[in-house]
Amino acid sequence: MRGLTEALRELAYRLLREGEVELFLGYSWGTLPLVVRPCFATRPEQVEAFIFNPLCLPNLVKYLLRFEGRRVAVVVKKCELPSFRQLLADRNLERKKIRLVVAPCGGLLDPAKLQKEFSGQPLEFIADRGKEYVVRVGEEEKVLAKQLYLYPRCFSCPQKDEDLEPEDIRLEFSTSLPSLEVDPYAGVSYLEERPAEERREFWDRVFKRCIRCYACREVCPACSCHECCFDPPLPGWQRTVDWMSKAHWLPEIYQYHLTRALHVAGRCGECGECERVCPVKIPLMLLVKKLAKEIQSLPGVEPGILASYSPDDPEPH
Amino acid sequence: MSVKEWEPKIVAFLCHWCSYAAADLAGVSRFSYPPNVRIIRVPCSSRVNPQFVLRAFAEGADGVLVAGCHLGDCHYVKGNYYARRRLWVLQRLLEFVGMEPARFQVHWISGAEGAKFAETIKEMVDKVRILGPNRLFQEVKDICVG
Amino acid sequence: MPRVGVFVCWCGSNIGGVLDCPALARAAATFPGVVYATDYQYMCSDPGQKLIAEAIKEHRLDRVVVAACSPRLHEDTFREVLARAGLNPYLLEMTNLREHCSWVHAGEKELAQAKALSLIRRAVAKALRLTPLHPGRVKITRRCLVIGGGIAGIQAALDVADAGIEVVLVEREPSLGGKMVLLDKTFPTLDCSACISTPKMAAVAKHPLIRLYTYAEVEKVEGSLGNYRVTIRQKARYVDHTKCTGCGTCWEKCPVKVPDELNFRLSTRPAIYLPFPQAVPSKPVIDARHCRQLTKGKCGVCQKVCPAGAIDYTQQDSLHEEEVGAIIVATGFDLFPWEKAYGEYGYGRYPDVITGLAFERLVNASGPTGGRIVRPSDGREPRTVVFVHCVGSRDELKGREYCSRICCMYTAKHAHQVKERLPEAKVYVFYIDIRTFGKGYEEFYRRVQDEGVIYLRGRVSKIYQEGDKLIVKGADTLLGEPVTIAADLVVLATGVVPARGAEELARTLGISTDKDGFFQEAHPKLRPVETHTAGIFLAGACQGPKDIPDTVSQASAAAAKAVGLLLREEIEVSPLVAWVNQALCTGCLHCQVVCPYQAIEVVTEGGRRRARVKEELCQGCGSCTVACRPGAMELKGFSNEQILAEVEALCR
Amino acid sequence: MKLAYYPGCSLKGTAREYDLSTRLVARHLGLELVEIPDWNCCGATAAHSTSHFLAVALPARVLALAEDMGLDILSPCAACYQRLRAAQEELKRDPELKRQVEGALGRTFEGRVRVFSLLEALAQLGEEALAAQVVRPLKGMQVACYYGCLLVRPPLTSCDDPEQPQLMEKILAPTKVDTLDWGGKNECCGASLIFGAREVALNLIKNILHAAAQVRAHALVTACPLCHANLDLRQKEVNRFFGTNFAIPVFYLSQLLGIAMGLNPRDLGLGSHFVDPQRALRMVGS
Amino acid sequence: MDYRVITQEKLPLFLSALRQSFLLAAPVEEEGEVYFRLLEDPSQVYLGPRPSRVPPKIFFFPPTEPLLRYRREGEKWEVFSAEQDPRPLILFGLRPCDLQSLKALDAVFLASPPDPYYAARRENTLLLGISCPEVGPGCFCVTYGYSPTTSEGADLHFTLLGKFYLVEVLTPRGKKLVQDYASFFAGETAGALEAKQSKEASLLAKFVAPPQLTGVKEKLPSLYHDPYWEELAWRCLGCGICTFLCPTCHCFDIFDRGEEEGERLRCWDTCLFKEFTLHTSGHNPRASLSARLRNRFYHKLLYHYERYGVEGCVGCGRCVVFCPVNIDIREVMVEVRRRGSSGF
Repeated sequence: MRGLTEALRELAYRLLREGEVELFLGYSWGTLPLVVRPCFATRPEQVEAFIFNPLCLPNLVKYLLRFEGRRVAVVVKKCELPSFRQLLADRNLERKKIRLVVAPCGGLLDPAKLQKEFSGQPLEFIADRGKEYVVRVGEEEKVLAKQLYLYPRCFSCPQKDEDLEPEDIRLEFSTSLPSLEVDPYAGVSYLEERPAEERREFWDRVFKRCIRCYACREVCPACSCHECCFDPPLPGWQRTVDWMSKAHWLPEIYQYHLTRALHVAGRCGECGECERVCPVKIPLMLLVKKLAKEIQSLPGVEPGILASYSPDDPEPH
Repeated sequence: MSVKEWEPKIVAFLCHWCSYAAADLAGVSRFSYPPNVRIIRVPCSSRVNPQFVLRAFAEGADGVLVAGCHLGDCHYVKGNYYARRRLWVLQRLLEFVGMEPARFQVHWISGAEGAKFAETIKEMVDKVRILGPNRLFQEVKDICVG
Repeated sequence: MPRVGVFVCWCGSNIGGVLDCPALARAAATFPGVVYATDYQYMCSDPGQKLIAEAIKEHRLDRVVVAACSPRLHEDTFREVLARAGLNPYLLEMTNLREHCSWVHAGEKELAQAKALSLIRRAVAKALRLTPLHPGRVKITRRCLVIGGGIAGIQAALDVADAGIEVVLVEREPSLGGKMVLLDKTFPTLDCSACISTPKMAAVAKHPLIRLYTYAEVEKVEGSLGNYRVTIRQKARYVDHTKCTGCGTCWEKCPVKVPDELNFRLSTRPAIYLPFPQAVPSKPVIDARHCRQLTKGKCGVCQKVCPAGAIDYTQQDSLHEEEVGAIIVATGFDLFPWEKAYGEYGYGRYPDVITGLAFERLVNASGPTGGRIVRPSDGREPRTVVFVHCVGSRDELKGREYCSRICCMYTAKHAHQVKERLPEAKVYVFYIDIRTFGKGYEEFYRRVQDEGVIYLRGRVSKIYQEGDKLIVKGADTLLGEPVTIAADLVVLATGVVPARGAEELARTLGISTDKDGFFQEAHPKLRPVETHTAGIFLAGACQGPKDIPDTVSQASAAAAKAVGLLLREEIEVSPLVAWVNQALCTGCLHCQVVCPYQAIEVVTEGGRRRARVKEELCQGCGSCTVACRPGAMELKGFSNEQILAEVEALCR
Repeated sequence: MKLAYYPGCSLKGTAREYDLSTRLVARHLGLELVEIPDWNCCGATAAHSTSHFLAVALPARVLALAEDMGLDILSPCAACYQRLRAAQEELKRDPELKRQVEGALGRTFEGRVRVFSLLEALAQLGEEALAAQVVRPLKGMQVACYYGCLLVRPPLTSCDDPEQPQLMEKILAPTKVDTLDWGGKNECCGASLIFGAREVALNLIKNILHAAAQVRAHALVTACPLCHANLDLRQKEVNRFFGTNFAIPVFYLSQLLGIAMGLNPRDLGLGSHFVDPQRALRMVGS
Repeated sequence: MDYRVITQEKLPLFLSALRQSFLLAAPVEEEGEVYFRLLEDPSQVYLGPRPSRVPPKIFFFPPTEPLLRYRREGEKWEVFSAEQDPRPLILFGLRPCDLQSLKALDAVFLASPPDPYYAARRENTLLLGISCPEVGPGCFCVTYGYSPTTSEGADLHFTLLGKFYLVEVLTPRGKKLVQDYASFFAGETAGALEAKQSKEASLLAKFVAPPQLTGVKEKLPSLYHDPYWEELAWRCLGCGICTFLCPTCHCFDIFDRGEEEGERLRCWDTCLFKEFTLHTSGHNPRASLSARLRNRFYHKLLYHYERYGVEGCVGCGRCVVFCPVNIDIREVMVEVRRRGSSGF
C-alpha cells in the first residue's frame, strides 16, 4: 500500500508540475478513524496528502462536473468506470481533458463491518495483503480474511478496465479480490417473494426515515441534470404546481425515491454511493437493483428505459 | 372519511387519437360505466410521464389508467411502444414497493372499441373498490419522520 | 391572475337532462380564477357562440372553458369563437360533459353531477395555465427534388413539373430509365416496355422546368420542410456534354470490350458507351475503371475521333447545390443477391440458371440476342424451360420474409413469351402460391396455363448440371410426389430488395427504413407516400415491392402531395409542439433518440450542447418530454405544469 | 494436434477399414488420436428414434468423458458426429434438459468440448501439411465426393455448406485427383431404409451411382460408414434390380488420402471392398 | 435541586407506567441504527453509546408542520387552525447536547412573539435527559463548556452509575413526575453525586484535543473572502445532511397546498439547497455552493450567537459523523483560528 501511495503522489506531482492537468482529484485521510475523504490538489506541493487504500470508498467521478472544461486527473476504481462512462455520455464531457488514474483495488474494506466487530476499540488500517487485510485493533495487529470485511459493492466487482484512452494511467499494485459467488439480486428476490403487504410495510418503515436531504441525488453520477425536476425553479409562494410538494410526508417520499429509481434505471453504474451517503440507511440500491433485474429481460435499453423500446417488450397489465 | 362514503377515484390518461375517441364512442353508444373515472386527454400515451402517475397516487388517486392506441397503430408511429416500456417498468416498481397491481393499469383501446373502454373501466373500478383506498401513497402523517 | 369564463352547455337534454347545468355554472363561478360562469341550451349554436364572444368582451375574459361535448368534435368551433372575439384561440379548454359524463352515467345523477364538477375543475385548472400560442409559418422554396430516374422518378418529376413547379431530377446511372427500360414487355397487357417508357424519358429531357442530373448522386441534405439545401455530386463523365452531339463515333471506335452489366454480362460494351440506344441523355460516358487512357494512360482513341472535341480525360467530380422545398425519393429496387444465398441452385455457377431480369434482356429485341431465347452457355434454343418462384422472397431462412409481389406475374409473362417464341418448348413453373391481385392479372395467368405451361405447386430443392442438362429436383405438393426435370434453361423469379445505397440515402435524408431496408412510410394506410419527415415523399419500389401500375400511381400521388405543399407561399405549422427549456437541458439528446420526426436538432453555445426543436417538423406527440429526465422538454398545450395541475384538480 | 478419438460401433465392425485408414493417415499427418476410454453408443438410430432423452444423454456421456480428458473429439462416423453435435446444441439451448441429463449421468459437465468430423479435422491441418505428405499424386483420377446427409444437415450441426459442401474437395486437392462437380453430393443414400423399404433405398442408391456415372466418375469418396455400406455393398444388388452395370468403387476419404500418401493399401483396408477399387487405382498407376 | 435514584431494573417499569398517561418517545434501534420513536415496548429503549441519528428537534419543529387549513366558499375564505396531538409527550433519553440544542431553538422560536406551534409542543413535552455513556468520535461538547453529563435543560436527568441511575430533579414539572411515580424511585443518594462527578471526569478525559472557541467569532469576519470556502466547497456535495441532522438548524419554507381548499405547510429547508435564497426576480444572492457553505458555518459559529446571544452549535458531532465527504466543523474552527485575524 505504501508503495502505491508513493507512486500515486509521484504521479500527481508530475502531472501537476508539468501542467498536464490543472487539478488532481484523489483521496486523503479524513478527521475520523477509518474515514477517507476526497482530496483536491492544484499545486504540486499539495500531493503529500494523497493516499490510496481499501478505505477509499467515495466515487469521485461526479466531481468532474464541477471542473467541466478543465484538465483534470481523477483516481477511479474499476467499479466506478460504468458510472464514469454514463456521466461522460450524459453530459457530453470532453474526454480528452480527463485523465483517468485507475487505482488497483483488491476489494474495499467496509468500515461498518469492522466497527461492528470491534466496537469501541481504536482501529487503524495497516495494509492490504492480497487475501487479507491487516488492521490494528487497540494495540494489537490483526489479520482479517477479506471476504468477511468486504464492502458490499465489491461482491459484484467488474474487475475490468476496458475502453481506457491511451493517456489514462493504470497504477500497479499486487493485490487480489477473493473470488466470490454472490447473487447480485439476492436482496431483491428476497423482498419480491414476500407478500405485498409485507413489502409495503418494509418500504413504509424505511421511507419514513427519509429526511429529504437529497444526498443520494447529489452524490449520484447518474443524476447529472443541471436542474433536478425536484428543485423548484421558483420561490415557494410563486408556485402553484410542482412535480412534488416540499412536504416531508410519505407520499412525497415515495414519489421522490420511485422517480429517482426510474430516472437512473438502466443508466446506474451501481457504485452504491447513494446507499453509502444516506444518513438514515435507506436501502436505495434495492430499488436500483430491482429495476436492473427487470431491465435485464428487456431487449436493448440504450440510452435508458425512458428513451428506448423494443417490439418484443413485455406487456403491462 | 369513513369507508362507507369512500368511492374509488381513478385518473385515466387517454391518448387523443384512440382511447379518448373510444371513450367518446362509449358515450355515443351509451355504454354506461361507473362515474369514478376522471379523464385527462394527452396527445399520445408516450406523453404520459411515469411521474404523472406517481403524482396522481401521491395526490390521492386510488387507481390510474393509461390507455393508448393498439401497438402498431400509434398515430405517432411508435409512441405507444415507448409508453409500453416505461409503464411496464413503473408497474414492476410499484408492485415491488407493495402496491396492488390492479391500481395501475395500461390498456390499448382503439377508437372503435367503445365497449372495451366501458368494460375496462367497469372491471377496474370493481377491482379497486375491493382493494379499498390506496394506502401506499396515503399513509397518515407521522410525528416520527426522520 | 387570469380571468376565466366557464360556459356550461346543456346540449338540449343530452347534458341538461342528466346534469343540473345551472348548478354546475354556479359552482364553477367559485373556482379560483373564474370571473364569469353561465349555462346555455346549445353553446355551439350561433346564439351560443355569440354569448361566449360577448362574455369575453364584457367580462374581459382571457381564458375560456367550454363544458360541453368532446373536443374532438367542437374544439375548432370554439377556438374560432375566441379568435372572433379577439382572443388567442389556444386560450380555450374544453371539458367533455356529454360523451364522458351525461351519456354514460345517466343512471347515477348525483355521482354524475359530482363528476361533472370535477371535470370542470380540471378544465379550469388547465385553463389557468394556458398560454397564447401562435402557429408557426414557414416560407416555401417552390422547387422539388426527385431522387431516382426510373419510372417512379420520371412520373413524379413530370407531374410536378407539369403543375408548373421546377424539378431537380437526380439519377445515379448515366441514363434515365431505371429498371423498366430494361424490360421487354409489361404484364398483363404485353405492351412494349421501352415503347411506353422512352417517350417519358424524352419528355423529361426536354421539359423546360426539369433540371436533370444523370450520373450524379445526392451527397448531403440540410434544412427542413419547405427549405432543403441539397448537395449533388456530379460524377465525372470525361465527356463534355455541352459539346458532345451523341454522334456515336467514339463508342464505335473504342477498342475496349467489357461485359455489359445491363445485359447481365450476356454481351459486351465499350469503355465509352451509351447504356442503351434510347438512353437519355443520349450522350456517352467513359467507364473510368476500364478505359485504357484513364487506367494505363495510353489509348486516347475516342479523343482523337471525336469531331466535337468533347472528350476530357481530366474531368473531375463536381458538386452542385440546389435549393428545394420538397423531396420525392424514388430509388427503386435491386434484385435479391441469390448467388450468395442459394447453394442448392448452384451459387450462380451454372450459366443457364438466370434471373428473371436477365431473361427480360434475352427476350428483348434490343437485348444481346436480338430477342432470341437461347441458352447463355451455348446459344442453343432451350427445349425445356423451368421457372422457379420465390427465390429470395417468402423465405425467412435464406432470403426475405416478404412477398416481392411482381414475380408471379412476370414469370407468367415469361412463360407466355417462351411459349410464344418456342411453341414446342416445355415450360414448367414451380410456385408456392400464385398471387394475381391486379386488374387483368388472374385472366392473364389463366391464359398462360391454357397455353400449356405446367404449374407445379412446390419448391425446387436442387438444381445441378448433368451433361448439358440442368437437373431440377423439386416436389409437386399437390400430388405429393418428387419431381425431377431435365431442363435446358432455368429462370429464377428473383425477389426484390431495396436499391443498393438505400440505407445510406436514408441517413442522408434523415428518414427511416423498415426492417427490410425499404423506406418507411409515415402511416401504412393513411399516409403511404409520406415519410415521418415532413416534406419528404416516397414513390415506387423504394417503399416496398411494386409493379409498374402501382409504382406510377404512387409516383403521381407523391407528386400531388409535393405539389400541394409547394403551391403554397408558406405553410402554417401547429403550435402544439415541443420546446426546450434551455436552462434545464443537459444535452443528453435522448429526445432526439425517441423523436420519430427528426425534429430535434443540436445547438452548441459556449461549449454546452443543447437540444432545440424544429417546430416545422414536430408533430406534438410529446414522447420526448418523458424521455427528458430534467424536465427541460415541454409540449405546448400539454405542458408538465398543465397536466400536473389537471392531476391535482382531479385528485382533490 | 491431439484429439480424443471416438470410433463408435461402425468403425469397430462393418467399417473397420475406415477406422484403420483414419488412424494410419492421422499418424502420418502428426495427428495424435487418443481413444476415449469406456466410450458408449452415440445414441444414433435405435435410441434416436425411440427416446429423445437417451439420444441426448448417451452422446452427453461421451462429451463428458472427453471433457475429462481435456481434449476435443474426432468422430469419423457421420452418424456419431451428428449425434454428438446435436446433443451439444440441445444441451446449450435447454438448461432444464441439461440438468436432467446430468442427473442421469450422475455428474456435471460444461459442454465446452468441440466435436470434429474427419473432414474438419483434416481441413484444419491445412493444405500445406497435407501436400507435404502426398508422395503418389493421383493425377487423372476423377472422383465424385459424396457427403450424404449427416455431415451437412441440419444447418445447425453442419460441418460445411449444406447445399454446396466443399471440404472433401479441398482436402483432396493436394492429391491432384480430379474432383467433379456433380449433383449427387448430398443426396440421400437410402440409409437404413434398405432394411424396411428395399426398393426405395435401391432406387436412391441407383440415383447417386447414376449421377456419378454421368460425370464419368472413376470412384466415389465418402466419409460415412452407412453411405459406404449402401453404395459399395449394395451396388451389385442395384445392378441386378435395375439391370444396370455400375462398377464404381467407393473409397473412404481416409483411404484415398492414404493411397496418395503412399501408405500400404492393405493397411488402409482396401481389401475389404465389394466393388474392386484396383481398376480405378491402376488407371492412375497406383 | 432534588435527587433520586432508580435501579436499572425499574427503569423500564417506570417507562411502562409513563406510557399509561403520556405519549412516550425514546431512542430505539431500527435496522441497526438509533432513532427516536414513539415507544411501544419500553424494553426496546436504546441506552447504548450512539446518539440518535436524527435529532429530537423533530418533536418541536417537525419536518412538516401544518399551520392552517383553508377552504373557499364563494367569495369567502374559511380558515381552520391546524390541530396538534393534545396528549402530553415525554421524551426520554435526550443527551446533554440535545438538551443544549433546545436553548438555541428556544431563542429562535420563543423570542417575542413566540411561535405558537413550537411553543405548544414545548409546553406539552417533558424532557428526560440521560448522561452519555461514552464519548463519540465526532463529539466536542466540551468546546461549548458543558460535558457529557450536563443535565441543564431537562426536567429529569438520568446518569447510570453502576447498577442504578442517579436522577436529577431539575424542574417543578420534573418534581411532580417523580412524586406521581414515587414508587419507582428511592431517595438514598449517598455517594451518587461524587460518583457522577468522577464519571464526568473520566468522560472528559477521553476528549482528545477538542477545538478551541477562542478567537473563532472574532476572526471569522476577516475570512469572508478567503479562498478557503471555495476550496472547502469543492468537496461539499450540497446535500442537506448536516443541516437536517443538526439539532439547532431551524430554517423552513412555507407554502400552500391546494387552491380552493388545502393547507398551509411549514417544511424544513436548508441553506445548502440552491433555491434557499432564490429571489422572485430570479436573482440568488448565494448562487454558488461555496457561498452557501460559508453561510452555514458563519451561521453556526457567529450569526446565531450575534443575533440571539446563544451558541448556534452545541458540539453534538452529527454533522461531523454523517457528512459523506467528511466536512468537519471542528477542522473549520481550527482553520479559522489559524488563518484569520481578529479586529480590523
